Amino acid sequence: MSGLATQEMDLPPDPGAGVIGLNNVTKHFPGVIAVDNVSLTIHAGEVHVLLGENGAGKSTLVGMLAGLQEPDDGFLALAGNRARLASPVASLDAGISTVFQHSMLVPTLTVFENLILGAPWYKRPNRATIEQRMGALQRDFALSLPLDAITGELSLGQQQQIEIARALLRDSRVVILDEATSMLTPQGAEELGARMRKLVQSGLAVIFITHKLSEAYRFGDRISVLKQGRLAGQLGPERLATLSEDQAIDEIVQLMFGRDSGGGDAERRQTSCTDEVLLDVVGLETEGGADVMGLHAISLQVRAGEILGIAGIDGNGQKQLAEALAGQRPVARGRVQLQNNTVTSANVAERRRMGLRYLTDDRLGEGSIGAFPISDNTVLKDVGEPPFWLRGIERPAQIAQHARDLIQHFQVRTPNETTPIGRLSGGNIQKILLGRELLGNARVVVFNKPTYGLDLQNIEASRQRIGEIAAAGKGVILISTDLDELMALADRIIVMEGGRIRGTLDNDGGGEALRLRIGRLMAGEELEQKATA
Amino acid sequence: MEALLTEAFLSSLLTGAIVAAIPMLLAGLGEQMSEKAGVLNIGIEGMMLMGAYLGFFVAFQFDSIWLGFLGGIVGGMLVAVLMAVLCVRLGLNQIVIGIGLTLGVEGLTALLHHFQFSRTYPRLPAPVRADLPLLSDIPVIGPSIFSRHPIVYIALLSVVVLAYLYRRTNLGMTLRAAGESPAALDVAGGNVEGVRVFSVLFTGAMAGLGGAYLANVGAGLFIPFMTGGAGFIGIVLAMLARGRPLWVLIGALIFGAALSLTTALQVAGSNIPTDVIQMLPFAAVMLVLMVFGRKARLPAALGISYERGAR
Amino acid sequence: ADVDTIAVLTPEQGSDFGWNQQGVDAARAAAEATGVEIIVAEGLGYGDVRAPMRELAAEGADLMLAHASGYNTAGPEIADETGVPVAIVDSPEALKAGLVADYTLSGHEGAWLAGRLAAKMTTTGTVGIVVSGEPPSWNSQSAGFAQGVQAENSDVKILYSVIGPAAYSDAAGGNRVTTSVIAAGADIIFGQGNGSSFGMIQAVESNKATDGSDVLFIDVIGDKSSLDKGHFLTSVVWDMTPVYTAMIEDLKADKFGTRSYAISLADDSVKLLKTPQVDEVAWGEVMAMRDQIVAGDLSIEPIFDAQAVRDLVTVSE
Amino acid sequence: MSMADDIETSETASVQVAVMRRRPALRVAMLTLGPILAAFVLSAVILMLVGVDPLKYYSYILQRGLFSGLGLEQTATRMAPLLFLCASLIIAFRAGIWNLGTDGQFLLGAVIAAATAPLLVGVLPGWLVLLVGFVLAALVGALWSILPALLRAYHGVNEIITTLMMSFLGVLFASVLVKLVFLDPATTVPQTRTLPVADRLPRLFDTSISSGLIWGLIAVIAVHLMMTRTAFGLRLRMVGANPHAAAHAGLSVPLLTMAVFALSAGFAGLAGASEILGVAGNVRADWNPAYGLMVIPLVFLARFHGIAAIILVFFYSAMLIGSESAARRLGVPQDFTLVLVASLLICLGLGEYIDHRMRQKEQ
Ligand SMILES: Nc1ncnc2c1ncn2[C@@H]1O[C@H](COP(=O)(O)OP(=O)(O)OP(=O)(O)O)[C@@H](O)[C@H]1O
Ligand SMILES: Nc1ncnc2c1ncn2[C@@H]1O[C@H](COP(=O)(O)OP(=O)(O)OP(=O)(O)O)[C@@H](O)[C@H]1O
Ligand SMILES: [Mg+2]
Ligand SMILES: [Mg+2]
Repeated sequence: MSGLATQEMDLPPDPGAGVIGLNNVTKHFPGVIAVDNVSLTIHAGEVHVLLGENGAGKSTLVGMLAGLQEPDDGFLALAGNRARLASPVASLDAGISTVFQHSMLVPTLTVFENLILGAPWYKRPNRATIEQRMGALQRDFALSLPLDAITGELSLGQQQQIEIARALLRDSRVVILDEATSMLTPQGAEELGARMRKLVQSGLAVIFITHKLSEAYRFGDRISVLKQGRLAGQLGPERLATLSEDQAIDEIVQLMFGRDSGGGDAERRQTSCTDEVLLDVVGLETEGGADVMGLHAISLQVRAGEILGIAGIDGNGQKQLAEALAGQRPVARGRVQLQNNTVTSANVAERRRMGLRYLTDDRLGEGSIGAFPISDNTVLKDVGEPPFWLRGIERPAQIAQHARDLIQHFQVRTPNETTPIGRLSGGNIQKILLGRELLGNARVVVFNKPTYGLDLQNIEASRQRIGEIAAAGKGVILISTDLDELMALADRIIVMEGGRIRGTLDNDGGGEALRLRIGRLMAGEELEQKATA
Repeated sequence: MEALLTEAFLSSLLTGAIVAAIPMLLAGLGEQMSEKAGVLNIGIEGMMLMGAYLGFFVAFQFDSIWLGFLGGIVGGMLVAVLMAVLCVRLGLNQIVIGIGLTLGVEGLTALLHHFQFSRTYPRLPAPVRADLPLLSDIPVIGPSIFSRHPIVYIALLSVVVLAYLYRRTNLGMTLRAAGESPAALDVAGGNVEGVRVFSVLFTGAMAGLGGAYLANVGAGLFIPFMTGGAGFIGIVLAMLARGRPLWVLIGALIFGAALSLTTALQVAGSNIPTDVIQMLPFAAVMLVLMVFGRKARLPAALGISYERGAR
Repeated sequence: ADVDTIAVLTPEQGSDFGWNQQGVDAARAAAEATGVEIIVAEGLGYGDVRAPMRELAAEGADLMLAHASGYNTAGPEIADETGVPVAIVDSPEALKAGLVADYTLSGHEGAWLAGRLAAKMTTTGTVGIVVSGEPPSWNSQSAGFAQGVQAENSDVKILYSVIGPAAYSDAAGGNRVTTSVIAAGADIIFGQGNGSSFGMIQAVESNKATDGSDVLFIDVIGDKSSLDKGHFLTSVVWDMTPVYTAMIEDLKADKFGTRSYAISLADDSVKLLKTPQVDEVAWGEVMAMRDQIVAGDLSIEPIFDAQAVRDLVTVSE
Repeated sequence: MSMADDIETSETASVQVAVMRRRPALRVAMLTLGPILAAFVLSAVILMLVGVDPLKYYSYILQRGLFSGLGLEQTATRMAPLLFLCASLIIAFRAGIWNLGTDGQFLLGAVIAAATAPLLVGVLPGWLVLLVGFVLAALVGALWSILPALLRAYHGVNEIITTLMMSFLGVLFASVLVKLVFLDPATTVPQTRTLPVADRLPRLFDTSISSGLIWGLIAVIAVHLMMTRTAFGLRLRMVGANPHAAAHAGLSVPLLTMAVFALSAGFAGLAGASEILGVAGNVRADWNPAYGLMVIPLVFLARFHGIAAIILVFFYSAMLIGSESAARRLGVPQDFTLVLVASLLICLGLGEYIDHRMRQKEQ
């Protein structure tokens, strides 16, 4: 704690200069200007929210502050003095700690080791000091961590706490959190918000990146909006104080997209559900393991034109369910029936041929092959099939044309179809995968977190497409951690917890009451228990 | 075959096992550090060979076997510097560069040997033995294990030192982080390149020492291609040891024993054809791989070069 | 036929104090003795030797000495193809008038004498044979040595060990195996190997026998006594000069390819080397036996088969 | 370990090559010829250190390996097994499998071809004898990779160690087979029966060039087209670049992995057969030309591209032939070619890095 107090003393006398200043910073990448002449000031005692659509340049800004990249033009200033952050070490020395969007912990090390990672190699780790300081953090920020646990075995939320703890242990002046809430439950996000508040109260500056506008409003003191690399506008503390949440969001959306959002929360979709059962799952079970959740007694039905939502905190078997349905995960017991055909033992390719599609949430890991051009990636699941292959021989012109059509139809932002897909932003990769799944004779489509990490505009477009799919008489399973999304799209919502179905609810548009019931189920409460209680 | 289990058989088995195990142990320990830090150091065979050559050259020129060991270490590290520059700094493919360096060193040392020693075949004096007091008097075990060249004890000691280093020090932690998640180490302020370069140089030093042992203690002179795959065996030992120096030692001893068994069985008058016996050690490794192979978890970033900010 | 140039081809450098050196040195000596030019092609490896042979033929060699058993398939083929006579080893059946002659060399008589000497001088009652491989000419010497030891004293144990894969240059392997054999009781080592012999010598120098005495080494083919540090007992030295000289003479007389050539104790093309370590009395007795062999009173049959060698040395009590 | 990432980098590298093509010819020439020149200079320095005139040495090699009729014939003949090995490695590397066991597969293929073909002469028509030899060699080569393949495909055991170990084992086993099983009873030297010169692969025209060259060229080009132009090839590359994506796309990663091993090892077996049925005629115990490891740098320098590999193999063979001759004339051991190849690898690597940096600077 004492460390944090002295930190405050060290702060520059001139608050106008801010802790960090970005002065006309520009960063080019092949073919794009990622950051274009941006000037920003980060003030101590403020949560500074960065907003912007996919590819707007937020991560690039973070990269420059974290010492991963250097600006091509313009310069950074620390406490008003021009400075270079040429490496992560320089950034850390300047008191900037970054919690990246993707975990930057070593999974095989213990929590303690991750906390002291980066210490000089010749120093003996001083356990007592760390323990003492962790005690202080627990008091001040409710951060409590098992020091000797293996990091990889902890939940994502706990892992994020380690990163935050690490930032605090370093006596930082600035803490950067890049899309830190996308992995968290609503409660987790709230806790993080409270922590950020405490941090700024103790005199630090926080930079917070999110795609969720209400979070920006609730947690932020100052909001900067980036658009295609440029600073589109800023809402300072004084201005924010005068706005209600809705007003603020309207204004932000205006800045981000240059148009009106069309009314805050998404409207609930008109249902198109029929009686025809397309997918019938009975008593499905899969083997669990040390780091995978097993499924128990999963039974569900999807009808033509129906969107079946699956809610649950990340890691409660949703992914396993999607994989078991797609044929990617062996089924221990139970039966899967697709339009009267039992497909329990069919493999991925056979199920796909019968019209079962699966959009993975792991875009880079399994959804695409980063080094391959976009064109190959658009036909990855149809290798050998006409019209792209004839008797096993590739027809490059056909594939290229198909890729160009897909790029155009889904408005993928890319130089051309020969670009390796790994170079696109997450959102644009997602569009290509979406396009790929909708190709041909889909009957039932399983979406796993289809809008995760997308910006508002793309989220809206994607949700629209999912609705269209259902309207076209196909069955949809929509797995999402975002309750708003489920409540906007789904006809029924299944809640999973611990690899089981905890309950199935009709989406009656019940608003807060429904949200609350889902929340209870997500926490593991059984429907019946609640009824008897 | 009745003659198995005689004192002669056991002595020759143990003696041979230790003598054969030491170079592989040194190589395996060296390789282990590289692998921990995420560098698959296939060039280790070349480092050993260079160590053997320079180790012998220096020992011969300065008439000092100890200077020779130093020379071996330097020789191994010279090749390691190339490996570090090409694979760690410049991020070139580790397997291909490793093989390339090994081939290059084979050619270079054969060339140098040809012009320097191939007419005269100078040899070093027989190396001294260090008898460990008391221990060396135990029958069978004593002369086999406790009456060897000091390098043998140094190699055994380094197992303990390394085990301590990996478990208890920041360096050990940094090494593991570099092999498991270099990006995480980098953003935490660690020096990925530095620690990887260090590990590669250490591998060079250990491999060079192993090579120098082969030349100076093992043979008393340098012969082209004399390492004959000991470095590759070191790679296998390191991969099977799951990061533990003790397991490298155990592996090296088992491998040494298998090699030595080929001699011991022959000495015992076994009638199995020699060529078949000689397949034993390799068959043993394959067996181990079949049984335990799936458990040989390797560092996640092994063999992958790290470039800041790239994905 | 006119012979003005011969060529000798060896797998390794002709400076190994062994097989290759003997081949090159003898070919030079024979060339000098018969007044012809010589092309030395050394270090050709154990792979495909056809390319250098074709080239030598094109360069005008009138006779090619293919001095490695690995060359005895390529040799006759190239002789057929180019018409240049080729001499090969270890292939007594391959004779072809005017084109192919064989010189299968066996030092088994010399090795037999060495065996007798070793059996006389061992103090532990155990001797060792260490070889880096099992080519026929080495087998015959191993067998000869073993027979000699047994003829002298059937109580002396003979340990036999082959070093291992690609062991010709495995000096460390030579050391390791020899160390093991010494640990198992041998105090005299009969060693055959190219690069690996140096490892054997190192082991002999750095280990004491189980009874505390010095270990002695018996070498073959070459004369390494210039490298000796007091541990050489003897060497079964070969000299191929008479063989090569006879070949050149036969070629000139158009008789090439009608007979095989061999080395023997009689013309000293196989002989034992005397070192300071040799016991004078024993040496005298062994030399007497040599004379008996030369006189034909004693004859030793060569054994070329590896399994037969192992049957000889296997201690079966 | 995911070697896939390595392959991925090489995939991007080949993308870079494509990019390079669009850049000024002069620069490309500089970036290719520069390093090659540097490699030769570096090797020249080493030659000078040991007292050999490098100019004399190089011109001798060129003259012997390339510019003399005899030399060119020998060069062409030497290419055959190397080409088959290139085919083997191109499949493996493009599919993300590090098959470092080609030496063992090569030798066992050679042994089986040498063991069977001479026995079949006279029983079967000549072309069928050769065909049987080649087919058996491919099967045996593939068989020898089955353990590493199973371990990799079903247990994820890294193939680098398993193939290396199987290679060591295979080399020994080949020797055992020659000494104990397929021994030619007519010779004292342990070797297989010899396929008569007349029954070997026919020679081309009036030269001593073995027609194995043609088959080797066909193999490399066929493999190149398979890997780049067919659905099967793309499937294999998918498995190599991202096995999770391949599984997600419905491919059977284990089966395809097995296929890669079988094909790669099969071609290594063919390489052995081409050497025996085309040139050597028999296998001697302890024979091991160790081409396998040697070809790896070449295939890599060729960026897994078939045509580039053929060109490199041609120059490398010329160098081998020339240096065999130079060994005798100039007293430089053949091992020097290893130095030259290693310097090439290092210099081209450095060149690529410099190019990479230069392009980064430009942006
Ligand atoms: N390493 C890079 N190489 C090439 N282009 C890059 C690189 N990093 C970023 N870019 C480009 O810079 C632009 C801005 O990227 P940045 O990651 O900053 O976006 P972002 O605002 O973080 O987007 P998102 O909301 O998707 O996270 C992108 O359009 C991208 O094309
Ligand atoms: N190695 C690279 N080469 C080229 N472009 C890159 C590279 N790395 C990142 N980029 C660019 O950086 C941009 C942002 O990438 P990143 O994956 O960070 O997006 P993101 O911030 O996760 O986006 P989203 O919010 O959509 O998930 C992309 O538009 C991409 O084009
Ligand atoms: Mg981003
Ligand atoms: Mg992002």
